[in-house]
Amino acid sequence: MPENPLVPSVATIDRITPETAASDVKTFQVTFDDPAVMERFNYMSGQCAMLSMFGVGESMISITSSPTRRGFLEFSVKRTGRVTDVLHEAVEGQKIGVRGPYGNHFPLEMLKGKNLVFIGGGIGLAPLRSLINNVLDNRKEYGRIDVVYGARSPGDLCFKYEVLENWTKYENAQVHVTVDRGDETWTGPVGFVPAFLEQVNPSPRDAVAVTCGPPIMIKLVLQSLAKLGFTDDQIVTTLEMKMQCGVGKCGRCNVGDKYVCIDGPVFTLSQLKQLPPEF
Amino acid sequence: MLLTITADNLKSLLDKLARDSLLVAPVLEDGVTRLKPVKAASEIALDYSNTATSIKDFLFPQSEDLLRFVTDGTLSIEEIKPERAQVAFGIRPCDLASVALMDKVLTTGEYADTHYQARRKNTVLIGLACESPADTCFCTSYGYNPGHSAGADVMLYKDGDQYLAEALSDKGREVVGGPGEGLFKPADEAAGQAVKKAYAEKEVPFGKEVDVEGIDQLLDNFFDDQYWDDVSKKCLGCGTCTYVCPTCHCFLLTDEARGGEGLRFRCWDSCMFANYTKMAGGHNPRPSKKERVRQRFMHKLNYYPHRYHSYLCTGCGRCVAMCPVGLHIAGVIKDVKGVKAHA
Amino acid sequence: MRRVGVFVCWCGSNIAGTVDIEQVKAAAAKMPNVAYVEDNKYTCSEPGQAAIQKAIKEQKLDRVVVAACSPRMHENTFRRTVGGAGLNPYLLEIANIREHCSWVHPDKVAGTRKAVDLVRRAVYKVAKNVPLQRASIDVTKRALIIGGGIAGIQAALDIADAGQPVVVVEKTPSIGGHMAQLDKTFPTLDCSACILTPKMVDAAQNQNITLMTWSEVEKVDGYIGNFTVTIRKKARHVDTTKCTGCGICWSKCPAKVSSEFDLGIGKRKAIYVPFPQAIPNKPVIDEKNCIFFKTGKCKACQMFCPTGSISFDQKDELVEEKFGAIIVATGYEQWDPSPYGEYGYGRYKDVITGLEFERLVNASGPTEGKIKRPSDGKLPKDVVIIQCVGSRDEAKGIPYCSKTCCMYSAKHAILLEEKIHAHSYVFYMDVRTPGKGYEEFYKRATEEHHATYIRGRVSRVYQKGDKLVCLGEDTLLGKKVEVEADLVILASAMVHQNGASKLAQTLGISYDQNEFYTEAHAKLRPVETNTAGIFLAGACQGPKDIPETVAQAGAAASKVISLLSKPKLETEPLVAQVNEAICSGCLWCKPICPYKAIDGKVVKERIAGGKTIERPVAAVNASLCQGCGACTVACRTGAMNVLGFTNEHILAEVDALCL
Amino acid sequence: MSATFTDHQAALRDEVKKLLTDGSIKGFIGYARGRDSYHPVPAIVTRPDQVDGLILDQFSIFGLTKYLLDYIFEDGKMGIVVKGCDALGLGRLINDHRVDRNKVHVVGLPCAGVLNGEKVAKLGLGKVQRVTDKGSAFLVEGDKGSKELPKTEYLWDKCLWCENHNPAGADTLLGSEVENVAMKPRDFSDITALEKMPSAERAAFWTRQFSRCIRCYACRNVCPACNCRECVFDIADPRWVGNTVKLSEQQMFHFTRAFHVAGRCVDCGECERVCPMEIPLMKLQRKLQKDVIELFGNPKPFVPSEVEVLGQFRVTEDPEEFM
Amino acid sequence: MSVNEKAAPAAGPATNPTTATPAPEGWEPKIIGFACNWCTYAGADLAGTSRIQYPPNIRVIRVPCSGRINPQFVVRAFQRGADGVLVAGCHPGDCHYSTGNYFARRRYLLAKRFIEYLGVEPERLQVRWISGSEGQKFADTVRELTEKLRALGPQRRLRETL
Repeated sequence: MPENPLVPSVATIDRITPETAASDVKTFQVTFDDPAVMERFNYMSGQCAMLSMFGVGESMISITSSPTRRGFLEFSVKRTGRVTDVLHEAVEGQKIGVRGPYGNHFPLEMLKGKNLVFIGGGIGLAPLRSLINNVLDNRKEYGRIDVVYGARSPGDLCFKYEVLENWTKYENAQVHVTVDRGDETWTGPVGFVPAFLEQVNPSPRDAVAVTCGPPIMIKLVLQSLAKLGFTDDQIVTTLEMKMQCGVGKCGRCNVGDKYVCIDGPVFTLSQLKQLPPEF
Repeated sequence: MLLTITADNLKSLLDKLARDSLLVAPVLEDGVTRLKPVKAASEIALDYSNTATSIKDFLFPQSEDLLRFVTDGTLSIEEIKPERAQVAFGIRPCDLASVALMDKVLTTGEYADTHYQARRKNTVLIGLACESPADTCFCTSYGYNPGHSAGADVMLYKDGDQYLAEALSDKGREVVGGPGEGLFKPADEAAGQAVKKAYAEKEVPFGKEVDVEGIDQLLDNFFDDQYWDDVSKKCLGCGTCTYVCPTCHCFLLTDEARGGEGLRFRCWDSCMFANYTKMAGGHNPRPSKKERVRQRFMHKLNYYPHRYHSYLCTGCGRCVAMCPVGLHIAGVIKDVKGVKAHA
Repeated sequence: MRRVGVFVCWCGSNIAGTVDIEQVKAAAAKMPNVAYVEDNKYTCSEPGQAAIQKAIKEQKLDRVVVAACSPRMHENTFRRTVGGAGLNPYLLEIANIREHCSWVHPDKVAGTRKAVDLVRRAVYKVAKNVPLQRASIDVTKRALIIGGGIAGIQAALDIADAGQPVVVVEKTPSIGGHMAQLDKTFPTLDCSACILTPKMVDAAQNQNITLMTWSEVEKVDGYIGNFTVTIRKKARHVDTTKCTGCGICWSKCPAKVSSEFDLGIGKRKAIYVPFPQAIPNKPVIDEKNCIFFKTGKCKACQMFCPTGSISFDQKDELVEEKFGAIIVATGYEQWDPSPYGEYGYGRYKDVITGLEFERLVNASGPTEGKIKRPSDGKLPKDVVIIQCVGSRDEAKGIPYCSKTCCMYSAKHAILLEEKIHAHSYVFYMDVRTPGKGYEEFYKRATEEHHATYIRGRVSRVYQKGDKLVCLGEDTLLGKKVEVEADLVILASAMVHQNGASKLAQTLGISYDQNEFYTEAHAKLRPVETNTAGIFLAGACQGPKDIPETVAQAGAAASKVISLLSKPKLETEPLVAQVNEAICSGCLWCKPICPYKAIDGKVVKERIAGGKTIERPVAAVNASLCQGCGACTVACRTGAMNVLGFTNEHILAEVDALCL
Repeated sequence: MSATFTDHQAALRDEVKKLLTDGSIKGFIGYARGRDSYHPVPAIVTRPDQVDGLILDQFSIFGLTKYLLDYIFEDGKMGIVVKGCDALGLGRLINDHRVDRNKVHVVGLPCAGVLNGEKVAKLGLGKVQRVTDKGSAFLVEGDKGSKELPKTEYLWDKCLWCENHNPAGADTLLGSEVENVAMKPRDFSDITALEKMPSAERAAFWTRQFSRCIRCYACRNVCPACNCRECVFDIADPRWVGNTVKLSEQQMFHFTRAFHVAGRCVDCGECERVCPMEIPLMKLQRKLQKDVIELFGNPKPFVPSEVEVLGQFRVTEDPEEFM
Repeated sequence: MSVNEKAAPAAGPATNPTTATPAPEGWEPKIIGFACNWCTYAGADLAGTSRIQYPPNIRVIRVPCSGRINPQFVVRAFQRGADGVLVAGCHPGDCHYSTGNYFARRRYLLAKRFIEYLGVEPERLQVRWISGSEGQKFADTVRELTEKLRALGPQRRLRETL
């Protein structure tokens, strides 16, 4: 394990799964080459890791696998820039650098025993997937589970197997899926996530809502949750900001005096309201 | 224990230090005095208020190698450790104070910056009290003073044609007792204390103009103030303030590859640059000068104090002197107080 | 990661002889993105190409590097190969390890090292290649032929026969060119006029052919399929629609000047047709020599013209025409042998050039075919013919062989003997007769017509009484030779047409150091130029005899026909492209573009805060752009790029070569 | 003796107040007092109540035109005060299609030369009370002393050879035009001296200069010719110049910046003036100017024109050295 | 990495890279050539087909036109360790694109002087018009440049290695 926290360890991409029809989101299953590093890489749902494409740079990506399933890490990555471009061109067996885990995590203690509403949009489901699988792996410890998930089109839905089949098999768990625009194959609901959420109408009683997705969706989901009667303490969400170091040194990802990389990315809405409204 | 050293002996000491290790000292070159490695004491400039850039250049260099990688088919990563020991001479009190502020960020918390740590460990700081503070200096506003020695391993105070010296750490004592052996003489304690006191009480005129008191709290509810809009308009968006600042420590990581080999560097970055927060998809959470200017001053005067309980500024005055458009922290402090006073 | 396949060609021993193929392969295998390496004896051969296609499929290659000969040679070949295997043809790069390496660096160690570098360059570059698509543009179904000699006439007839309209621009008053000046043609000795004039008439009568004589090309804009050509129709002062070519005007014209067509041996009038069979058989007024233009008085021709065709006010006219293709058939000039002071050309009237002799021996020439020597009109008995006058003499700036002189000199010897039983002494350096029936023809000259061939050069010609004494050396016998001749014929070199380089610049085609136009490939593209849509026919490309000229004209015509018969043209996608996101719209690229392919446009964009703004950016017209990339350097920010030669490509290549 | 800038201060304030009040401009770019009398700083005011903060004095050197880029996508006009040299910078921005002249209200400031605040500050005259133009000198009266300062010594270098004392095409002119003559001919002797050095010595000179560079980009940000929407140095792919401050990258940076401005530089000298490390950046630009003048027969390459020197050529007149 | 000395440390002083140090044993100059496709590249091809030998020190990058050759490419080549750079295109008047080389001529008249001004020996950047028929000139140019560079030694002024 490198002494310098900025130095990644070598890992191998074992499997690449295209998630979307356009392949602009892929899930990379990764293991560290050094088993000791793998062993020590203890993470919690909601945490991130810095992926290195050497010669191009690094990108902070949330870990989408659940810590309950050990031995590998999964990252679902949307192709958005230079680093993710080359990551998307990677082939199975290729070596990359990984360092982390970074940041805080979803407050499992706070979720225990509660009814849970997971609200995700597009690739925003990635960190939630870690949490949802984590929760499902300890199904008894939680109440009713509703997953509200939307994407722009049926082709943009990620983790289709889990979303459409696997998660629905669990007891007292429901998955509600919507798309902004349907197509000839789509028979499910059509509409934006916030409005759809209001239709699903989850009860705020004994519930915690966890939401993750594009900023505009989060903004509207927060409004809808408020309408549904969720208080700020019942809402957990994540922030997204440019990062370089991931360890609270490089200075750029702060909102107020909080660094998203070490103090975030997970905040309750009441915590967020303590912070400045912008970065 | 207070010591004295003659100017000639100091030269001998510096010559020795330059010979035995990397000696960094103020050098006057093309009208600019800045810290540079020197080979002999004769290269050193002593007639300066402060150096153009600070000791930061040598503890947290503008770019430094972090690791070497080889990617031909497989991947190997070789961590690079910082270089050899160095002695820095002529560090002014404000810069000595800045080191403590940098330490808080880079060596505390869950993660330590091992490069910085190693450099800190391997650097002897020889401070030099200020004889004549510049008209841009305002260290006293933060409670520092021209004789402030905290952070120095050895502190020197010019006293007539000799120097009063004090070794303040083991590293400092090693210098005094090692290469400095025979060059220092014990000082008269009382006279020495008087010299120190004179430095500590030396007037810093601009410091009197800048009243920092309570600025951190004043800024707690200032995030949305119109002021940021007004003041940021003249910002040129260059990185001068951040790069000459002894406490600004933002950085980015960058790779450079030639063929299957390459290096990853850590380079200074500046919150004044538009690209600083620009994300991969093109979205920029701090899209205009307003957000960026606000960030810089809020960070120094509010966010950092919240986290680390001191201001991220030592009043060195570099930004006051060098900002091409006169948008500097002393002005912002005055302005905010003014705005708040009028509010 | 890419999956690049590297195919190293031996080119028989051409590459493998001086480059260690195994070492190149081993080095290539270690380069980033390289997934597969293979070598082939001849990569361009069918099995070689098949191997590439097989590897693309089996190895799932997404990029290909061929290390072989120059990309100027086989880039297109391999693009097709790669395309045939389902890859985009532009995902290919060539490493030129033959012309740039194995053929010039005999040191195998250094050569191999360089070959590895060149392969690395290609590997780094190809990694940055992206699939490119060809675009299609319209084709103007009309061809322009510059030059109305036999090459131009033949090409025009062939194109017209295929049903495509064609315009022939000829700078002299008549089509026909040099061939019209010739008497007999080797090796068959049929009369030049007898075979040429029917073609001239055909050309004049063909509905698809427009002849623009006394005209010159002034300006050429545009690009393949879409040339816009400005043609200067020089003032003829004769209304060709009214003129019947009756000849009264020139018989009445009082101004006599020496005839260019007869090379000064005969005279013509100021209003004239260059030769009796001229097409169009309508005169022009030579302003320089016309008495009216010189003095303001005369107008005899106008007075006598029965059709009122003559107008002294006519001015040059500039017409703009659109063409899809251009054939350059501007021919050659005969070199003026005056620089050879020792031969006395210009000093002694009876020293003449081969072409002058053609006029002298021609039945329709100034002497009506009687070979009267210029000085006194006597028929010569002994004639010295000197070959290689100018040709193959670097000192005279003509390093090349003019190719036709050996044959026409033999022809002259035969004609002299046949017509007036004169005896010819032919001084030669080598006799070159590669051509069907050529060697036999030369044999006839020596055996049946008793020409005396002397290997050696004439060192001096001087007058002795009414004889011209030719001093020379027979290098075979190693003896001095002295021949007293009545006439000396200099087989002077064929050189480029006057103004060839200027026309080349107008057209944007290249020419060699002898100012002959350069073909796109000496062997494989002999009638194309490097400028798409412009073709070459005849001696403008280099010395040629008639059969060769006619063959090339046909070839050029067939290229034009196939071009014009396409409904649309596919364009090279290697053109400039603007990254609008970073373009400032400063438009400094615009004045740089030689094709006027860049203009400004306005894009709408949402900026932070949600506002929609409009801003100017540069826009490239991809069908005008030829991909030179001069604009890219004017672009400070790098928003302007040339596909296939992007900044990213070139920086990667520099990096690769500097490793 | 011509009026000093300070003489126009009141008129400027009145004008700006009027323009802001009647809504013809939405903001004005001018000067305000800096940390002392010698360092006026840019000021951008948007409300009439801010106008009294605007100043004009004989030290007002800063070329303000680059600020116009902050407003190109906003509605309404910006006002700006420009001297002759600044007007060239504005011309640069307009010719580069970056600024729409119709969206700028130009207040012209005729200028007989600007005092070099850096130099004058060192004289210890204290807070400046008054500056008077004495023809060949400025009389500077401060609270700690007064001195008559010869123009040839105390003006900025560029002012000495300035041939653009009066800003062309202003919407409002402060005062009347001043005599437009250069105090001395444009002087390239420092460039020639550098050219004459042996390669290695010259290399050492530039190495020393560039090794001071901290890559703050102040030179770029102030330069009216460096007006790209996205600067090449900020573009990550392809990265022309690395982020590290290795000497070769510093040199690539300065080569590239200088060459991008070649034939487009308006000779305002702001890059060199704002450089916190005192790198003699104009020695790069003026070398290029000198060569442009000598090679392409363009006597004034610093005056923006329809097509700049590198956007044109002359077939036969351009020197041919590459045969 | 190629034959090279270690670069100056990232922090602090830039050591003077021009301080003459002798060329390493077996050092051979590395020349990057930028050649326009239509003339110089063809000229180099002709040198090949004519078997005109020249030193193997040059590696040619093919570009459409000399007008495409950004002076920044040249500096980049020096930065990456080229000892010499050849920029070559069609003779003036012969440009396949009519005018590209005229722009190139202006750019390189300036750039060549400017690169020299920064302290690079003038011999290291060679700009030449070499036509498609001048295989011999191409070979001669490369030979001449190689010999000059051999005499000058390695280029260290702009070079940087990782």
